[in-house]
Amino acid sequence: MWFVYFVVFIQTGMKITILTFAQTRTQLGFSEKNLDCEPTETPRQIFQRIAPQFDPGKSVRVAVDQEYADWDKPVGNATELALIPPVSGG
Amino acid sequence: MWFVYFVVFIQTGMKITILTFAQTRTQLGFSEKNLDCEPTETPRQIFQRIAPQFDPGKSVRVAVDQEYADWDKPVGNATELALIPPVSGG
Amino acid sequence: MKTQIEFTHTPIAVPPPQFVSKEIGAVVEFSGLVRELENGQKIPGLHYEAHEAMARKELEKIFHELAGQHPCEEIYFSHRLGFVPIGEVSLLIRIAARHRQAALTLMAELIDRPKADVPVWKSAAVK
Amino acid sequence: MKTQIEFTHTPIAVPPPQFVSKEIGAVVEFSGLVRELENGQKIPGLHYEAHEAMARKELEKIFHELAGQHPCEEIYFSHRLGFVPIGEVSLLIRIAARHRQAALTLMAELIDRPKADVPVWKSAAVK
Repeated sequence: MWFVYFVVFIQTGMKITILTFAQTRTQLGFSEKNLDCEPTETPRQIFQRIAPQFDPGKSVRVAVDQEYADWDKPVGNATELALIPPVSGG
Repeated sequence: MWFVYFVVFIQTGMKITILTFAQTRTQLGFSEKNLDCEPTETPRQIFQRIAPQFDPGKSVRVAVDQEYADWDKPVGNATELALIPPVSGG
Repeated sequence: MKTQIEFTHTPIAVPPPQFVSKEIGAVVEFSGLVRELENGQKIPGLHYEAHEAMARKELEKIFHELAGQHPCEEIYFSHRLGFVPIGEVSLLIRIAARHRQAALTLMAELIDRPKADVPVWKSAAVK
Repeated sequence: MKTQIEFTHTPIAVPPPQFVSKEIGAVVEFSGLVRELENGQKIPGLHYEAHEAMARKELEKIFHELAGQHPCEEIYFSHRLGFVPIGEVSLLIRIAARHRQAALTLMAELIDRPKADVPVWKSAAVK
Protein backbone atom coordinates (compact mmCIF):
# COMPACT_ATOMS: atom_id res chain seq x y z
CA MET A 1 0.00 0.00 0.00
CA TRP A 2 2.74 2.51 0.91
CA PHE A 3 4.52 1.45 -2.31
CA VAL A 4 1.60 2.56 -4.52
CA TYR A 5 1.51 5.96 -2.84
CA PHE A 6 5.24 6.33 -3.36
CA VAL A 7 4.97 5.70 -7.10
CA VAL A 8 2.16 8.21 -7.42
CA PHE A 9 4.21 10.71 -5.45
CA ILE A 10 7.29 10.61 -7.68
CA GLN A 11 5.27 10.69 -10.87
CA THR A 12 3.20 13.76 -10.00
CA GLY A 13 4.06 17.34 -9.23
CA MET A 14 6.17 17.55 -12.43
CA LYS A 15 7.21 20.96 -13.69
CA ILE A 16 7.30 21.63 -17.42
CA THR A 17 8.33 24.75 -19.36
CA ILE A 18 6.07 25.83 -22.19
CA LEU A 19 7.65 27.81 -25.05
CA THR A 20 5.78 29.56 -27.83
CA PHE A 21 7.10 31.25 -30.99
CA ALA A 22 5.94 33.50 -33.80
CA GLN A 23 2.15 33.40 -34.27
CA THR A 24 1.64 30.91 -31.43
CA ARG A 25 3.19 33.44 -29.04
CA THR A 26 0.65 36.00 -30.20
CA GLN A 27 -2.18 33.48 -29.95
CA LEU A 28 -1.30 32.31 -26.43
CA GLY A 29 -0.14 35.67 -25.11
CA PHE A 30 3.10 34.45 -23.54
CA SER A 31 6.50 33.27 -24.74
CA GLU A 32 7.47 31.11 -21.76
CA LYS A 33 5.54 29.65 -18.82
CA ASN A 34 6.33 27.14 -16.09
CA LEU A 35 3.54 24.74 -15.31
CA ASP A 36 2.65 21.71 -13.23
CA CYS A 37 1.66 18.66 -15.20
CA GLU A 38 1.27 14.89 -15.04
CA PRO A 39 3.57 12.49 -16.94
CA THR A 40 0.45 10.86 -18.36
CA GLU A 41 -0.76 14.08 -19.94
CA THR A 42 -0.28 14.55 -23.68
CA PRO A 43 0.80 17.87 -25.25
CA ARG A 44 -2.72 18.24 -26.64
CA GLN A 45 -4.26 17.82 -23.17
CA ILE A 46 -1.84 20.26 -21.58
CA PHE A 47 -2.61 22.99 -24.12
CA GLN A 48 -6.36 22.29 -23.85
CA ARG A 49 -6.02 22.83 -20.12
CA ILE A 50 -4.01 26.06 -20.22
CA ALA A 51 -5.35 27.59 -23.46
CA PRO A 52 -8.74 26.03 -24.32
CA GLN A 53 -9.22 28.52 -27.17
CA PHE A 54 -5.94 27.48 -28.90
CA ASP A 55 -6.23 25.11 -31.85
CA PRO A 56 -2.88 23.92 -33.24
CA GLY A 57 -4.63 22.78 -36.41
CA LYS A 58 -2.50 20.73 -38.79
CA SER A 59 0.33 23.20 -39.23
CA VAL A 60 1.59 23.75 -35.68
CA ARG A 61 3.95 21.03 -34.51
CA VAL A 62 4.92 20.31 -30.93
CA ALA A 63 8.42 19.63 -29.69
CA VAL A 64 9.01 17.70 -26.48
CA ASP A 65 12.47 18.29 -25.01
CA GLN A 66 13.57 19.82 -28.34
CA GLU A 67 12.47 16.93 -30.52
CA TYR A 68 9.42 16.95 -32.77
CA ALA A 69 6.80 14.83 -31.01
CA ASP A 70 3.29 13.42 -31.19
CA TRP A 71 0.48 15.66 -29.97
CA ASP A 72 -1.19 12.64 -28.42
CA LYS A 73 1.71 10.86 -26.75
CA PRO A 74 2.13 11.39 -22.98
CA VAL A 75 4.95 13.80 -22.12
CA GLY A 76 6.51 11.46 -19.54
CA ASN A 77 9.43 13.09 -17.75
CA ALA A 78 9.84 15.87 -20.30
CA THR A 79 10.87 19.27 -19.03
CA GLU A 80 10.10 21.38 -22.10
CA LEU A 81 7.17 21.64 -24.47
CA ALA A 82 7.48 23.99 -27.45
CA LEU A 83 4.95 25.06 -30.03
CA ILE A 84 6.55 25.10 -33.49
CA PRO A 85 4.43 26.93 -36.05
CA PRO A 86 5.54 26.62 -39.69
CA VAL A 87 9.13 27.81 -39.84
CA SER A 88 10.47 30.47 -42.19
CA GLY A 89 14.11 31.04 -41.34
CA GLY A 90 17.00 32.34 -43.37
CA MET B 1 47.84 45.64 -114.73
CA TRP B 2 48.89 48.19 -112.05
CA PHE B 3 45.65 47.39 -110.27
CA VAL B 4 46.54 43.74 -109.88
CA TYR B 5 49.95 44.63 -108.44
CA PHE B 6 48.32 47.05 -106.02
CA VAL B 7 45.97 44.36 -104.68
CA VAL B 8 48.85 41.96 -104.22
CA PHE B 9 50.80 44.66 -102.41
CA ILE B 10 48.16 45.49 -99.78
CA GLN B 11 47.36 41.84 -99.13
CA THR B 12 50.92 40.74 -98.47
CA GLY B 13 53.53 41.71 -95.95
CA MET B 14 51.03 41.08 -93.09
CA LYS B 15 52.38 40.75 -89.56
CA ILE B 16 50.84 38.25 -87.17
CA THR B 17 51.64 37.48 -83.52
CA ILE B 18 51.89 33.83 -82.54
CA LEU B 19 51.14 32.92 -78.92
CA THR B 20 51.72 29.54 -77.30
CA PHE B 21 50.71 28.26 -73.87
CA ALA B 22 51.34 25.34 -71.53
CA GLN B 23 52.63 22.26 -73.37
CA THR B 24 52.55 23.98 -76.78
CA ARG B 25 55.01 26.57 -75.44
CA THR B 26 57.33 23.75 -74.46
CA GLN B 27 56.85 22.01 -77.79
CA LEU B 28 57.50 25.11 -79.91
CA GLY B 29 60.14 26.64 -77.65
CA PHE B 30 58.73 30.17 -77.57
CA SER B 31 55.77 31.91 -75.97
CA GLU B 32 55.39 34.78 -78.43
CA LYS B 33 56.69 35.45 -81.92
CA ASN B 34 55.98 38.03 -84.61
CA LEU B 35 55.84 36.68 -88.11
CA ASP B 36 55.12 37.65 -91.70
CA CYS B 37 52.25 35.80 -93.29
CA GLU B 38 49.76 35.87 -96.14
CA PRO B 39 46.02 36.43 -95.59
CA THR B 40 45.39 33.30 -97.64
CA GLU B 41 47.43 31.14 -95.30
CA THR B 42 45.58 28.94 -92.84
CA PRO B 43 46.71 28.44 -89.20
CA ARG B 44 47.74 24.89 -90.11
CA GLN B 45 49.92 26.15 -92.98
CA ILE B 46 51.51 28.82 -90.83
CA PHE B 47 52.49 26.36 -88.10
CA GLN B 48 53.72 23.84 -90.68
CA ARG B 49 55.95 26.57 -92.04
CA ILE B 50 57.41 27.77 -88.71
CA ALA B 51 57.37 24.48 -86.77
CA PRO B 52 57.20 21.52 -89.17
CA GLN B 53 57.69 19.08 -86.31
CA PHE B 54 54.62 20.38 -84.41
CA ASP B 55 51.44 18.32 -84.70
CA PRO B 56 48.39 19.91 -83.01
CA GLY B 57 46.60 16.55 -83.12
CA LYS B 58 42.94 16.65 -82.18
CA SER B 59 43.31 18.26 -78.77
CA VAL B 60 45.07 21.55 -79.52
CA ARG B 61 42.70 24.26 -80.73
CA VAL B 62 43.69 27.44 -82.51
CA ALA B 63 42.35 30.89 -81.72
CA VAL B 64 42.43 33.63 -84.34
CA ASP B 65 42.16 37.11 -82.85
CA GLN B 66 41.04 35.56 -79.55
CA GLU B 67 38.22 33.48 -80.97
CA TYR B 68 38.35 29.71 -81.46
CA ALA B 69 38.85 29.15 -85.19
CA ASP B 70 39.19 26.55 -87.89
CA TRP B 71 42.69 25.16 -88.49
CA ASP B 72 42.03 25.19 -92.23
CA LYS B 73 40.40 28.57 -92.73
CA PRO B 74 42.63 31.40 -94.06
CA VAL B 75 43.62 33.87 -91.36
CA GLY B 76 42.64 36.93 -93.44
CA ASN B 77 43.51 40.16 -91.66
CA ALA B 78 44.01 38.54 -88.26
CA THR B 79 46.76 39.94 -86.06
CA GLU B 80 46.98 37.15 -83.47
CA LEU B 81 47.16 33.38 -83.65
CA ALA B 82 47.14 31.42 -80.40
CA LEU B 83 47.62 27.75 -79.71
CA ILE B 84 45.12 26.57 -77.08
CA PRO B 85 45.99 23.15 -75.67
CA PRO B 86 43.36 21.51 -73.44
CA VAL B 87 42.61 23.96 -70.64
CA SER B 88 42.72 23.19 -66.93
CA GLY B 89 42.04 26.39 -65.08
CA GLY B 90 40.68 27.06 -61.63
CA MET C 1 33.76 17.11 -39.82
CA LYS C 2 33.88 20.26 -37.75
CA THR C 3 30.63 22.18 -37.33
CA GLN C 4 29.99 25.54 -35.76
CA ILE C 5 26.53 27.04 -35.27
CA GLU C 6 25.88 30.57 -34.11
CA PHE C 7 22.83 32.69 -33.45
CA THR C 8 23.56 36.35 -32.97
CA HIS C 9 21.65 39.56 -32.33
CA THR C 10 24.46 41.67 -33.82
CA PRO C 11 25.66 41.89 -37.44
CA ILE C 12 27.20 38.67 -38.67
CA ALA C 13 30.97 38.94 -38.78
CA VAL C 14 32.52 36.25 -40.93
CA PRO C 15 35.31 34.57 -39.00
CA PRO C 16 38.46 34.08 -41.08
CA PRO C 17 38.77 30.49 -42.28
CA GLN C 18 40.97 28.29 -40.12
CA PHE C 19 41.06 25.11 -42.04
CA VAL C 20 41.96 21.89 -40.38
CA SER C 21 43.43 20.28 -43.46
CA LYS C 22 45.77 21.02 -46.33
CA GLU C 23 43.41 18.98 -48.45
CA ILE C 24 40.61 21.56 -48.58
CA GLY C 25 40.09 22.39 -52.23
CA ALA C 26 36.88 24.40 -52.13
CA VAL C 27 35.17 26.87 -49.86
CA VAL C 28 31.63 27.96 -50.63
CA GLU C 29 30.04 30.79 -48.71
CA PHE C 30 26.39 31.71 -48.90
CA SER C 31 24.93 34.94 -47.53
CA GLY C 32 21.20 35.58 -47.39
CA LEU C 33 20.43 39.30 -47.31
CA VAL C 34 17.27 41.15 -46.33
CA ARG C 35 15.69 42.72 -49.40
CA GLU C 36 13.72 45.94 -49.54
CA LEU C 37 10.62 44.33 -50.97
CA GLU C 38 8.83 41.51 -49.17
CA ASN C 39 5.81 40.26 -51.13
CA GLY C 40 5.79 43.51 -53.09
CA GLN C 41 5.70 45.70 -49.97
CA LYS C 42 8.53 48.01 -48.93
CA ILE C 43 9.73 47.01 -45.48
CA PRO C 44 12.37 48.50 -43.15
CA GLY C 45 13.76 45.05 -42.44
CA LEU C 46 12.89 41.63 -41.11
CA HIS C 47 12.56 40.27 -37.61
CA TYR C 48 13.91 36.82 -36.82
CA GLU C 49 13.35 34.57 -33.82
CA ALA C 50 14.41 31.02 -33.08
CA HIS C 51 14.17 28.17 -30.65
CA GLU C 52 17.94 28.24 -30.46
CA ALA C 53 18.69 25.01 -28.60
CA MET C 54 16.35 23.03 -30.81
CA ALA C 55 17.55 24.76 -33.97
CA ARG C 56 21.11 23.73 -33.12
CA LYS C 57 20.04 20.11 -32.68
CA GLU C 58 18.10 20.09 -35.94
CA LEU C 59 20.95 21.75 -37.81
CA GLU C 60 23.47 19.25 -36.50
CA LYS C 61 21.21 16.42 -37.67
CA ILE C 62 20.90 17.93 -41.13
CA PHE C 63 24.62 18.69 -41.39
CA HIS C 64 25.57 15.12 -40.56
CA GLU C 65 22.93 13.58 -42.78
CA LEU C 66 23.89 15.68 -45.81
CA ALA C 67 27.63 15.41 -45.18
CA GLY C 68 27.19 11.65 -45.32
CA GLN C 69 26.27 12.06 -48.98
CA HIS C 70 28.54 15.03 -49.79
CA PRO C 71 31.64 14.76 -47.61
CA CYS C 72 32.96 18.01 -46.25
CA GLU C 73 35.49 19.11 -43.68
CA GLU C 74 33.82 22.11 -42.09
CA ILE C 75 30.45 23.80 -41.86
CA TYR C 76 30.06 27.22 -40.31
CA PHE C 77 26.47 28.43 -39.86
CA SER C 78 25.44 31.78 -38.49
CA HIS C 79 21.89 33.11 -38.27
CA ARG C 80 21.01 36.56 -37.12
CA LEU C 81 18.10 37.10 -34.72
CA GLY C 82 16.03 40.16 -33.86
CA PHE C 83 15.69 43.09 -36.26
CA VAL C 84 17.80 42.88 -39.41
CA PRO C 85 17.74 45.97 -41.65
CA ILE C 86 17.62 45.90 -45.45
CA GLY C 87 20.89 44.95 -47.11
CA GLU C 88 22.28 43.15 -44.07
CA VAL C 89 23.02 39.46 -43.85
CA SER C 90 20.48 37.32 -42.01
CA LEU C 91 22.09 33.97 -42.75
CA LEU C 92 25.64 32.99 -43.51
CA ILE C 93 26.81 29.46 -44.28
CA ARG C 94 30.35 28.49 -45.16
CA ILE C 95 31.34 25.02 -46.28
CA ALA C 96 34.89 23.79 -46.74
CA ALA C 97 35.44 20.54 -48.58
CA ARG C 98 38.07 18.63 -50.47
CA HIS C 99 36.04 18.66 -53.63
CA ARG C 100 34.15 21.45 -55.34
CA GLN C 101 31.13 19.42 -56.28
CA ALA C 102 30.59 18.19 -52.73
CA ALA C 103 30.84 21.73 -51.36
CA LEU C 104 28.42 23.18 -53.91
CA THR C 105 25.86 20.38 -53.72
CA LEU C 106 25.93 20.36 -49.93
CA MET C 107 25.37 24.12 -49.93
CA ALA C 108 22.45 23.88 -52.35
CA GLU C 109 20.78 21.19 -50.25
CA LEU C 110 21.47 23.06 -47.03
CA ILE C 111 19.85 26.22 -48.37
CA ASP C 112 16.64 24.34 -49.11
CA ARG C 113 16.53 22.10 -46.08
CA PRO C 114 16.57 24.36 -43.02
CA LYS C 115 13.25 25.88 -44.01
CA ALA C 116 11.32 22.75 -43.07
CA ASP C 117 12.64 21.56 -39.71
CA VAL C 118 14.80 24.21 -38.12
CA PRO C 119 12.72 26.36 -35.78
CA VAL C 120 13.55 29.84 -37.04
CA TRP C 121 10.87 32.36 -37.95
CA LYS C 122 10.89 35.62 -39.80
CA SER C 123 8.33 38.38 -39.92
CA ALA C 124 8.22 41.74 -41.67
CA ALA C 125 9.49 44.17 -39.06
CA VAL C 126 8.27 47.54 -38.00
CA LYS C 127 11.52 48.89 -36.62
CA MET D 1 24.29 42.75 -64.81
CA LYS D 2 27.66 44.02 -63.65
CA THR D 3 30.66 41.80 -64.31
CA GLN D 4 34.23 42.16 -63.15
CA ILE D 5 37.06 39.88 -64.22
CA GLU D 6 40.53 39.94 -62.76
CA PHE D 7 43.73 38.01 -63.28
CA THR D 8 46.35 38.62 -60.65
CA HIS D 9 49.85 37.45 -59.81
CA THR D 10 49.39 38.35 -56.12
CA PRO D 11 47.13 36.74 -53.50
CA ILE D 12 43.46 37.27 -54.25
CA ALA D 13 41.98 39.92 -52.00
CA VAL D 14 38.20 39.80 -51.92
CA PRO D 15 36.84 43.27 -52.56
CA PRO D 16 34.04 44.19 -50.15
CA PRO D 17 30.64 43.84 -51.80
CA GLN D 18 29.26 47.08 -53.23
CA PHE D 19 25.86 46.05 -54.35
CA VAL D 20 23.99 48.06 -56.91
CA SER D 21 20.55 47.14 -55.67
CA LYS D 22 18.55 46.85 -52.46
CA GLU D 23 16.95 43.82 -54.03
CA ILE D 24 19.95 41.52 -53.72
CA GLY D 25 18.84 38.60 -51.58
CA ALA D 26 21.73 36.19 -51.98
CA VAL D 27 25.47 36.30 -52.36
CA VAL D 28 27.38 33.12 -53.11
CA GLU D 29 31.14 33.06 -53.01
CA PHE D 30 33.28 30.21 -54.23
CA SER D 31 36.99 29.84 -53.51
CA GLY D 32 39.09 27.17 -55.12
CA LEU D 33 42.21 26.39 -53.07
CA VAL D 34 45.41 24.63 -53.98
CA ARG D 35 45.61 21.27 -52.21
CA GLU D 36 48.73 19.51 -51.00
CA LEU D 37 48.12 16.39 -53.04
CA GLU D 38 47.77 16.49 -56.82
CA ASN D 39 47.09 13.03 -58.26
CA GLY D 40 48.42 11.47 -55.06
CA GLN D 41 51.73 13.38 -55.22
CA LYS D 42 52.77 16.00 -52.67
CA ILE D 43 53.37 19.28 -54.46
CA PRO D 44 54.57 22.68 -53.20
CA GLY D 45 51.83 24.43 -55.17
CA LEU D 46 50.41 24.94 -58.63
CA HIS D 47 51.43 27.16 -61.49
CA TYR D 48 48.75 28.91 -63.52
CA GLU D 49 48.97 30.69 -66.85
CA ALA D 50 46.28 32.20 -69.08
CA HIS D 51 45.62 33.86 -72.37
CA GLU D 52 44.16 36.75 -70.43
CA ALA D 53 42.48 38.78 -73.15
CA MET D 54 40.86 35.70 -74.63
CA ALA D 55 39.92 34.32 -71.23
CA ARG D 56 38.11 37.58 -70.46
CA LYS D 57 36.14 37.34 -73.70
CA GLU D 58 35.21 33.71 -73.10
CA LEU D 59 34.23 34.41 -69.51
CA GLU D 60 32.01 37.33 -70.52
CA LYS D 61 30.26 35.07 -73.05
CA ILE D 62 29.67 32.38 -70.44
CA PHE D 63 28.50 34.88 -67.82
CA HIS D 64 25.94 36.40 -70.14
CA GLU D 65 24.74 33.07 -71.47
CA LEU D 66 24.25 31.56 -68.00
CA ALA D 67 22.81 34.74 -66.51
CA GLY D 68 20.15 34.58 -69.22
CA GLN D 69 18.90 31.39 -67.58
CA HIS D 70 19.69 32.31 -63.96
CA PRO D 71 19.35 36.08 -63.60
CA CYS D 72 21.87 37.73 -61.36
CA GLU D 73 22.97 41.27 -60.57
CA GLU D 74 26.71 40.91 -60.23
CA ILE D 75 29.50 38.49 -61.01
CA TYR D 76 33.00 39.02 -59.66
CA PHE D 77 35.65 36.63 -60.98
CA SER D 78 39.27 36.58 -59.96
CA HIS D 79 41.88 34.03 -61.05
CA ARG D 80 45.39 33.91 -59.76
CA LEU D 81 48.30 33.37 -62.16
CA GLY D 82 51.88 32.25 -61.62
CA PHE D 83 52.89 30.16 -58.61
CA VAL D 84 50.15 29.57 -56.03
CA PRO D 85 51.24 27.81 -52.82
CA ILE D 86 49.21 25.14 -51.02
CA GLY D 87 46.24 26.48 -49.09
CA GLU D 88 45.96 29.68 -51.10
CA VAL D 89 43.06 30.65 -53.31
CA SER D 90 43.56 30.16 -57.05
CA LEU D 91 40.02 31.08 -58.10
CA LEU D 92 37.38 33.23 -56.48
CA ILE D 93 33.91 33.80 -57.87
CA ARG D 94 31.22 35.87 -56.19
CA ILE D 95 27.66 36.05 -57.48
CA ALA D 96 25.02 38.43 -56.17
CA ALA D 97 21.41 37.80 -57.16
CA ARG D 98 17.89 38.59 -56.09
CA HIS D 99 17.09 34.94 -55.57
CA ARG D 100 19.02 32.22 -53.81
CA GLN D 101 18.32 29.51 -56.29
CA ALA D 102 19.55 31.60 -59.22
CA ALA D 103 22.77 32.47 -57.39
CA LEU D 104 23.50 28.87 -56.40
CA THR D 105 22.64 27.33 -59.77
CA LEU D 106 24.61 29.95 -61.65
CA MET D 107 27.60 29.28 -59.41
CA ALA D 108 27.38 25.51 -59.89
CA GLU D 109 27.23 25.90 -63.68
CA LEU D 110 30.02 28.45 -63.67
CA ILE D 111 32.32 26.14 -61.71
CA ASP D 112 31.90 23.41 -64.30
CA ARG D 113 31.92 25.52 -67.43
CA PRO D 114 35.20 27.47 -67.44
CA LYS D 115 37.18 24.26 -67.66
CA ALA D 116 36.22 23.72 -71.27
CA ASP D 117 36.60 27.03 -73.09
CA VAL D 118 38.47 29.53 -70.95
CA PRO D 119 42.19 29.46 -71.79
CA VAL D 120 43.70 28.99 -68.34
CA TRP D 121 46.19 26.24 -67.59
CA LYS D 122 47.58 24.77 -64.42
CA SER D 123 50.60 22.62 -63.85
CA ALA D 124 52.21 21.12 -60.77
CA ALA D 125 54.83 23.66 -59.77
CA VAL D 126 58.36 23.27 -58.68
CA LYS D 127 58.70 26.49 -56.73
